[in-house]
Amino acid sequence: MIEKLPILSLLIWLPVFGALLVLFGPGQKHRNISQWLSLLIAGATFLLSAWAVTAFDSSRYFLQFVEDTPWIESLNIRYSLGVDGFSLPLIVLTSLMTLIVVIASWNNVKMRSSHYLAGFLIMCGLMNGVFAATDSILFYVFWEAMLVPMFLIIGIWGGANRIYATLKFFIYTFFGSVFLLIALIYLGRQADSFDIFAMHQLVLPDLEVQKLLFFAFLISFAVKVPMWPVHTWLPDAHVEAPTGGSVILAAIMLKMGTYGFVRFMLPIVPDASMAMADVIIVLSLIAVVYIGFVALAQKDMKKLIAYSSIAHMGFVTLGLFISFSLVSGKHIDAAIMGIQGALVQMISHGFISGALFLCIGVLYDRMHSRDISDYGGVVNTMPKFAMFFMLFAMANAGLPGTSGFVGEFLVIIASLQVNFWIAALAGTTLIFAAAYTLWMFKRVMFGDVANEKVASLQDLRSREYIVMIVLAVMVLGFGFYPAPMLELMQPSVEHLIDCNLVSKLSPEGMCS
Amino acid sequence: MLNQLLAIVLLPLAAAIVAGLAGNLIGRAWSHRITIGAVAVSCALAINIALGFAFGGLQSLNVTLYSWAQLGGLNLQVGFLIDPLTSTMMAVVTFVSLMVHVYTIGYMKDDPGYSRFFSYISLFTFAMLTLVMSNNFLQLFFGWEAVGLVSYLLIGFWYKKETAIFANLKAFLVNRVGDFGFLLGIAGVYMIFGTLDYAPVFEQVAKGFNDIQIPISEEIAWSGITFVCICLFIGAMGKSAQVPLHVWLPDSMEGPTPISALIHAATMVTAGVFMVARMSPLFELSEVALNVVLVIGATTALFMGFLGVIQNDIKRVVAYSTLSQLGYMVVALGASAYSVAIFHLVTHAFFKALLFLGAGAVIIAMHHEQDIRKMGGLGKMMPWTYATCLIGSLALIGFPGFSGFFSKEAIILATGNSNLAAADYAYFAVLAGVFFTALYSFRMFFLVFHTKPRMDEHTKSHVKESSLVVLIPLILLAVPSLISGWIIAPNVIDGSFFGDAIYVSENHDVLKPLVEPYSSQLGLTLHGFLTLPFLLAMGGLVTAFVFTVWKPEWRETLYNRLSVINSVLKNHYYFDKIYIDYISAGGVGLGKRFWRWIDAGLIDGWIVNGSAKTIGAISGQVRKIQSGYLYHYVLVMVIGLLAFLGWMYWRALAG
Amino acid sequence: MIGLSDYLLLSAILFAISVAGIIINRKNVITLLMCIELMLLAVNTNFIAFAHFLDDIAGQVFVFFILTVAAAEAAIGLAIIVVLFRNRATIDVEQLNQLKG
Amino acid sequence: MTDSMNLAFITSEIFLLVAICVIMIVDLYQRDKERMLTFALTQITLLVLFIIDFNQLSQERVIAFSGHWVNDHLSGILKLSIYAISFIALFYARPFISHRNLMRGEYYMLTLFSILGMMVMVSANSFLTVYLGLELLSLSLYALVALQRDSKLASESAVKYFVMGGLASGFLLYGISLIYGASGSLIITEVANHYQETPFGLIGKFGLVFIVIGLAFKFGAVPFHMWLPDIYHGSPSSITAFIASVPKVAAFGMTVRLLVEAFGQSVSEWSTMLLIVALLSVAFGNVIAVSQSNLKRLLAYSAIAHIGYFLLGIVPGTAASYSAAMYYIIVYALMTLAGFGIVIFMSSENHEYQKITDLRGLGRYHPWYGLMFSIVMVSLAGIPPFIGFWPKLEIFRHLVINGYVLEAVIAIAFSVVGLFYYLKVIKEMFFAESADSPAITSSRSLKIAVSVNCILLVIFGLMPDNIYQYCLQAFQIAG
Repeated sequence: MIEKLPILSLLIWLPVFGALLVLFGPGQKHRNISQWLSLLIAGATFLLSAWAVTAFDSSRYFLQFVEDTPWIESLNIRYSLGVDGFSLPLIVLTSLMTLIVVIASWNNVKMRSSHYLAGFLIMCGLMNGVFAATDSILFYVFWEAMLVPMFLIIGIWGGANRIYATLKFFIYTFFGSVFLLIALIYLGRQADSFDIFAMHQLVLPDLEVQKLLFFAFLISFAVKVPMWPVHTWLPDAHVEAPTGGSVILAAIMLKMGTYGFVRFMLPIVPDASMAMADVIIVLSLIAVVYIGFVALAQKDMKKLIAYSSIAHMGFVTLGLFISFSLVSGKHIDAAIMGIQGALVQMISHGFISGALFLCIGVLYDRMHSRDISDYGGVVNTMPKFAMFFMLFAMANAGLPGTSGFVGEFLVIIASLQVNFWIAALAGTTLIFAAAYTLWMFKRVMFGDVANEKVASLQDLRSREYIVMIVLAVMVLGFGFYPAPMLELMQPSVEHLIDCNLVSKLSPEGMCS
Repeated sequence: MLNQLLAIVLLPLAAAIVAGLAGNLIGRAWSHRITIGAVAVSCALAINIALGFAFGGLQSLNVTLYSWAQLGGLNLQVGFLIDPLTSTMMAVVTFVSLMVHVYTIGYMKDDPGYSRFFSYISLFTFAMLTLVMSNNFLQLFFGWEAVGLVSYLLIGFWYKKETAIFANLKAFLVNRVGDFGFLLGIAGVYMIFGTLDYAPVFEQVAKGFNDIQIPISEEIAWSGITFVCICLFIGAMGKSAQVPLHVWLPDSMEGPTPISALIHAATMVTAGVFMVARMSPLFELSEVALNVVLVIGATTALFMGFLGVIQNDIKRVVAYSTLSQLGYMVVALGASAYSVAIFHLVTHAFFKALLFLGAGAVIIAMHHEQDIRKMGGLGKMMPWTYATCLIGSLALIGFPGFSGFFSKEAIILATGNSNLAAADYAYFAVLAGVFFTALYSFRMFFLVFHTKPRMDEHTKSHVKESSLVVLIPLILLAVPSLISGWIIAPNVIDGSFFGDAIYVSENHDVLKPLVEPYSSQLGLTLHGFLTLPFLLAMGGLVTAFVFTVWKPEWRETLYNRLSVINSVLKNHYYFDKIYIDYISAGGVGLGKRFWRWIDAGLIDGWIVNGSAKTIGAISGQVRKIQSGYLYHYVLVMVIGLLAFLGWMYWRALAG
Repeated sequence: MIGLSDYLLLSAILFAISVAGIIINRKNVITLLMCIELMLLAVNTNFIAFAHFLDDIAGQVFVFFILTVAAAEAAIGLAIIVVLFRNRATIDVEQLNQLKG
Repeated sequence: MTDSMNLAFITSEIFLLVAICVIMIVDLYQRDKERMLTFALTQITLLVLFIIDFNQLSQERVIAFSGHWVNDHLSGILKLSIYAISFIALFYARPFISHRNLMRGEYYMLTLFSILGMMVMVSANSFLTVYLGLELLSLSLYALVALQRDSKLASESAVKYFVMGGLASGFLLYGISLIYGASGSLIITEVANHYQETPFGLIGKFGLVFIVIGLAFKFGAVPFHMWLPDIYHGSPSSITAFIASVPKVAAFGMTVRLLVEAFGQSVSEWSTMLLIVALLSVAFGNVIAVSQSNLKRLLAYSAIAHIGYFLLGIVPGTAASYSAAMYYIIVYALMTLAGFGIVIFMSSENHEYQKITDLRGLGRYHPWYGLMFSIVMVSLAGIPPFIGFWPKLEIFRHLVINGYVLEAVIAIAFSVVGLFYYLKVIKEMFFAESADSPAITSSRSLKIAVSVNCILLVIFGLMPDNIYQYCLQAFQIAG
C-alpha cells in the first residue's frame, strides 16, 4: 500500500500544510504544542525521505516515484515530480537538516517561535519541491517561492544588520533567477514543453544561442552557489541570519545552484558549457584560493565559515566542469570521479557547514557574540562541545575519515588528469582550510579562560547533544564508508556522461 | 590471520573510544588498564607476526576489508598488506607504544587529563597501524593525516599553554604543506597506473610500463614517475621533518614527554621513511628523485646536528638529534639502502624513545625543570636513569657494539658506495654528522649527570630515582638499544629479511659490498673501533667533555669567537622568522586586503550597493518632474504627442 | 474655393491654440475649461468638414453627441471648481500643487 | 439587419439603467445613515448583472444596432470581471465612506453609472459608442473624486483629473475625427475593412497617433501618466481603489476595439509606439516608486510600471499575446484592489494612515494581516507561486516567442528594481521595531473582504488556469 503513496508530493506538501497548522493551529499561544507539532511533522518528513531511499532502485538512472498530472493546460505546464540519483540525496539532506533545525531551535527562539518553526517547515517543503520538480516552470516556482520564507526568517529573527542583509539576499538571488526564467521560456518554446528532460533531448544547433542560454543559467545558478564574484550576499546573509537560517542556507540553499548546474546547464547546453568550462574552472579556483585568503582575515566566526563555504562549493563547480575535458580525453573514470566528487561534496558540505553553524549557534546562545576575539579557552568550560566542534572543524579542513575529505580528494585526483596547475591550486585547500579553520578553533577554544563570561559557560544541553551526535555520525559515516552514497548516484552520473555531455549541435549522437 | 590483524588495529581504537568518551565514568585506573591491555595484546600479536616472518617463513598477504568507493572502473578499497616491512613497523610501533603507555602512568600521575591522554595515545597507535598496514594509497593517506591529527591533539594536550597551542597549530599546518604534495603524488600515481592499490602498481612497475609526461607549461613537461616520487617525498618531508619542513618538530616538544618519545621520535616522524621504503619500486625508477632525497636528507642530518649543540632545553637537544637522525635515514633512502633506513629506524626508535623517556624521568625528578644549565650531578642521585641514558647516548653516537652502531655504520658505508650525483655531499654530511652527534649528545649527558649540581637546594633535596612504572620501560627499551643490532643486522643487510617487500634495482645495489663484513657482528664491532666514524665520534665526545666537565669557562670564549655563527644557529637559520613573519603574516595581510578592497570595496561598495544608490538617486531626481503643476503635466503630454507625430511624419516620408 | 485641407488646417490651429492655452494659462481654472471646449470645437470642425466632403451623415451626428457631452462636462467641471473654491478660496492653477512628487 | 434593433443584446445595460433609477428613488426615501438598503440593492444589481452576462457568455459574436454594438466573448468576460471587481471594491468602500460622510446615494449611483459606461465601452463597435461609454465613465469618475467635498486634496485631484481627462478625450476625439475622415466610417469593422484594401494615409497615421495617446492616457502610461499619481493620492482611498482597478479592465476592452479590431491589419503602425510607451512606463514607474514614502503614491507608480508590462503584452500583436495582456490586466486589477484595500484597512475612523511607516509592527501585532499584505506585495512583485507571476510569465513568453527578447530582458531587469520597493513595504510590516500596534480598521466586513481578496491571490496563484482559460476564449483560442 505504501508503494502507492505519492511520496514526493507528500515530501513537499506535508511540511507545507503542517506549517500552516503550526502557524494558525493551537501552537500559536503555547510554544510547547507548536514545537512538538513541528517536530512531529519534520520527523515524519524525514522518515518518508528515508523510506524513499530504501525504495529507490539505485541500479537505474531514470526517474523514480514519478508523478505527472496536468497543472496549467493553457501553458502546457505540468505538475510532474520525480527523483534520480542527483536529487534524492539532496531531498534526504533537506529533510534531515530541517529536522535538526527544529530540534536545535527547541526553546531557543524566544520570539514567536511557532512562526519561526513554520517558516522552516515551509522552506523544507519548497526545497524538496525544487529537487523533485521535473517541470522547469514548476522548478522555477519552487525556486523563487523558497526565497520568501528565508527572507522573512532572516529579516525577523536576524541580527543587528538583518534588514540590509536580507534585502541583499533576496534581490541578489532574484536578479539571478530572472535570467533563468527567460532561458526556460526560450527552451520551453523550442521543446514545446517545459519538461526538463524534453529540454535535455533538445538539439540546439547554434552555439551562440547555447552560449546565451549558458550565461542565463550561469548568472542565476552562480549567484546561488555562490561563485566568485557574485558571492558577496552570502557572508552578510549568514552573519545576520539566525542559527537555523544559516544552517539551512549553507546546508541546502547553496546546493540548489550546483544542482541547477547538473540538472540544467550540463545536459542542456553541453557545447557552450564545454566552450566555457575554462571560465568556470578559473572561477572555482579563485573561489578556493582567493576566498581562502579572505577567510583567513575574518574576525567573525560566522563570516569565516560562510567564506569557507564558498571555497568548498568551489570544489563542486570544479568537479563538474573538469568532466568535459576528461570526457573528451577519454578519461571516463576520472570524469565520473570528478562529478561524483562534486556531488559528494555537496552532501557532505551540507552536513559540515550545517554542523559548524550549529556549533557557533551553541556559543552564540550563551555569549551573544560572534567575534572570535570575545572567546578563548572555551574548552576549559565546555569540553564535550569542544570535542564535537573539533570533529567538525577537522571535517571542514578535509581530514580523511570525515565526509569533507571524500569530495575534495576525488576532485583533486580527477583534476590532475586535466592539468597540473588546476590540481595544484585546488590542492592548496588542504593548507587554507586547515589554516583558517584551526586558527579560528585555536583562538576560540584553546588557551586559558579569556573572560568571566567564558568561565560561566555551560556545556551542551541534551537537545544540542542529539543534534551534534546525529551530524557527527553522518560526517564520520560517510567519511569511512561513502560507497552507499556513491552507488546511489553512480547510474545517474554515468548516464549524464554517456548521454548528456554529448554535443547538442547536431541530432546524431543524441541518446535518450 | 585476518582476525589477528583486525585485532591489532581495532583493539587500540576501541580502547581509545572507551577511555575517551567514558573516561570519567570508568575512572583513571580503568582507563589506563583498558588501553594498556589493548595495546599489549596488539603488541604481542604484532611481534608474533614479525617473528613469523623472521623465522616461521610466513608468507606476505594482501587482504581487502571493504570497498571504500567504486567509481566507474576504479575501485578504492581499504585493506591490509602484511609483509616483513609492515610487520617490522607494526612490532616497533606497538612495542614502543606499550612502553610509553606504561611509562605514562607514572609521568602523568597527577594530570587532570589522565584518561584523555591514554585515549589519545591509543588512538595514535590505531592511526599509525592503519598507516603501516595499508595496502593502498588512500588508506595510507588516511593514516598519514590521522597520525597528524593525533599529534596535533597531543602537542596541544596542555591547551592552556600558549606555546603548546601555537606549536600544535604550526605542526598541523606544516604537515599539511607536506600532505599537499603527498596528495598530488597520489593523484599522479592514479594518473600513471590507473589504480591506487599497491599490488597492481608494483606489478606494472615490475613488468614495465610506459611513463607519461605531465605538462607543466607549454614547453616544460615532467616525467610522471619523477613527479610522483618527488611529490610523495614532499609528504615524507612534512611527516619526517626534513628541511625545510622541519620547523614543527622542535616546537612539538611543548607536548608531554611521552608523546615526544612515542610520536616525535620513535614512530610518527619515521612514517615518511617507511613510506619511501614502501615505495622503493617507484623511487628506484627516478634518479632525480633519489638525488633530491639524498640532498634533503644530508642537509637535515648535518645542519640540524649543529643546532643540537647550542640547545639548553633537554628535550630540544633530543629533538634536534631526532631531526639529524631522521636525516640519516633519509640519506639511506636516497642511497637506495632502504632496508638500512628501516634498520636505523628500528634501532633509533629504541634508543631515542629511551633517551626521551630518560629525559622525562629527569624532568620529573627536577620538578619539570628542562634547562640543562640548571641540572648536573644527577648521576649519583638517579643511577638507573643514568645507566639507561648512557646506553641510549652510546647507541645514538654509534659506539661499536650498540644497536645504533650497526645501522649508522651501514648508512655511512652505503652512502659511500652510492654513485648518485649527490652521494659525495651526502657522504661528507653523514660523516661530519657523526662528530656533532657525539658532541651534542654527550654535552647534554655530562651537563645533566656529571659536573657539579646547579639546581637550587630545595629541588636538590627532593631529587630521587623515579618510580617503577617509569624505570621498567627505560630498562625494557635499554635492552634492545643494546642488542637489537646484533640480531637484526645480518638478515637486513643481505636482504633475506625484507625479501621482495623492498625492491632495489641492480645498479643501485649499494649493500652488496656490506653483506660480507656484516656477516659476523663481532668482527664488525671490533673493526668498528678502527674506522673514521668512530674517531669522529670519540672526537665529539672528548670535545663535549672538555667544554662541559674539564674547562666549562671555555664555552663562553668560544661563543664570543663564533658570535656570527652562534646568532645564526640561535635563530635556527631564520626558518621560523621567514615562515611566521613573512609567509603566514603575509597571507593574513593579503586576505585582509582582498577582503577590504575587492570584496567589500569593489564588488559590494561599487557594484552592488553602488547600483542601488544610483537608482535611488535617479529616482529622487526624476520624481521632481512630477511638479504638481497642471501646465507641466500637459506640457509633457504635448511633448509626447509632438514626438510621436514627428516620428510618424518622418516614417511616412521615409517609407 | 475653400477645400477640405483649409478646414483641417483651421481645426488644427484651433486645437493648437487650445492646447497652448492650457499650457500657458497659469491663473484661472475656468480658462482651462474654455480651452477644452475649444478643443472639442476643433474636433467638431473636423467632423463636419469630413462629413461634408464625404457626404456622410454620421459625422454630423457625432458632432451633436459631442456638443451634448461637452455641456455635461462643463457642468461637472464648474461644479468641481466650486468645490475647489470652497476648500481653497482660490482657483489659481499655480496654487494647485499640493499633490506632487 | 433585421435583428439589428433587438434589445436583447443590451439586456444587461438596460437592466442596469433601470436598476440605477430604482435605487436612486429608493435612496431618496431612506432615513438610514448607513444606507444599508442602497448598498444591498447595488450589490444585488451587480450579482444579477453577473448572472445575466454569465448566461449569455456562450453565445456567438453578434453585431447589432446598425453596427454600433457588439456582443462577443471579449465583452462578456470583461463585463463579468468588471462586475466582480466592482463588487469587492464596494465592500472595501463601505466602512471607509461611512466614516467620512461620503455614505450617500450618489456614491453608489456614480459607481453604477461608471460601470454602465464601462459596459458600453467594452461592447462598443463604433467610435461613437466608444466615446459615449468613455465619457459616461469619465464624468462619473470626476464626480466621484470630487465627492469628498471638505477635502483639499480630493478637490485638487478632481480638478487635475478633470482637466487632463478632458484634454485626453479631446485628443482621442481628434484622432477619431481624422480616422473618420480618412476611412469614411465610424463603424470599427468597416474601418478595418477599409484599411484592409487601402494603405494608411498621413491623416490616418496622425489619427492613429492621437488615438494611441488617448488610450495611453487612460492607462496612465509614460509620458501620459502625469495625472495618475496625483489622482490616486488625492482622491479618497476607496475611490482610488475603484479607479485603479476596474476602469483599467474597461480600458483594455476599448484598446482592443480601437486598435486591434480597427487596425489589426496594420499592427506595425502602432506596435512600435506602444513598445516605446511601455518600456518608458516600466522604467519610470519602477524607478520613481523606489523613492516614495506614501503607500498610495507608491502603488500609483507601481501601477504605471504594471501598465508598462501589460502594454508589452499588446505589442506583439498576436491573438495569444492579447489574451495574455487581458489576463495581466484582470489579475492586476485584482491585486491593486487588494493593495488599496491595505490603505483602506489601515485608515481608522478619523485619520488615514498612508505612510509606509504607518504599517510598522503590523506583522508583529496582527500577523494574519501582515501575512495577507505581504502576499499582496510579493504578488505584485511577481514572485511565484502568487498570481502576479503567471501573467508576467505569459507576457514575457509571448515577447520571447515573437522575438522581443531584448525588450523582455530590459523589462524583467526593471522588475528587480520593482522588487525592492515591494520588499520595503514588507520590511516595514515585519522587520522594523515598533513600540505599539498600528491602528487598523474595526469593520468585520472589510476584514473579511481583504482576507478573501488576498487568499484569492494565492488560490489563483496555485490554480492560474481557470482565469486564463477565459482570457483565451475571449480571443477564440482553445486553451
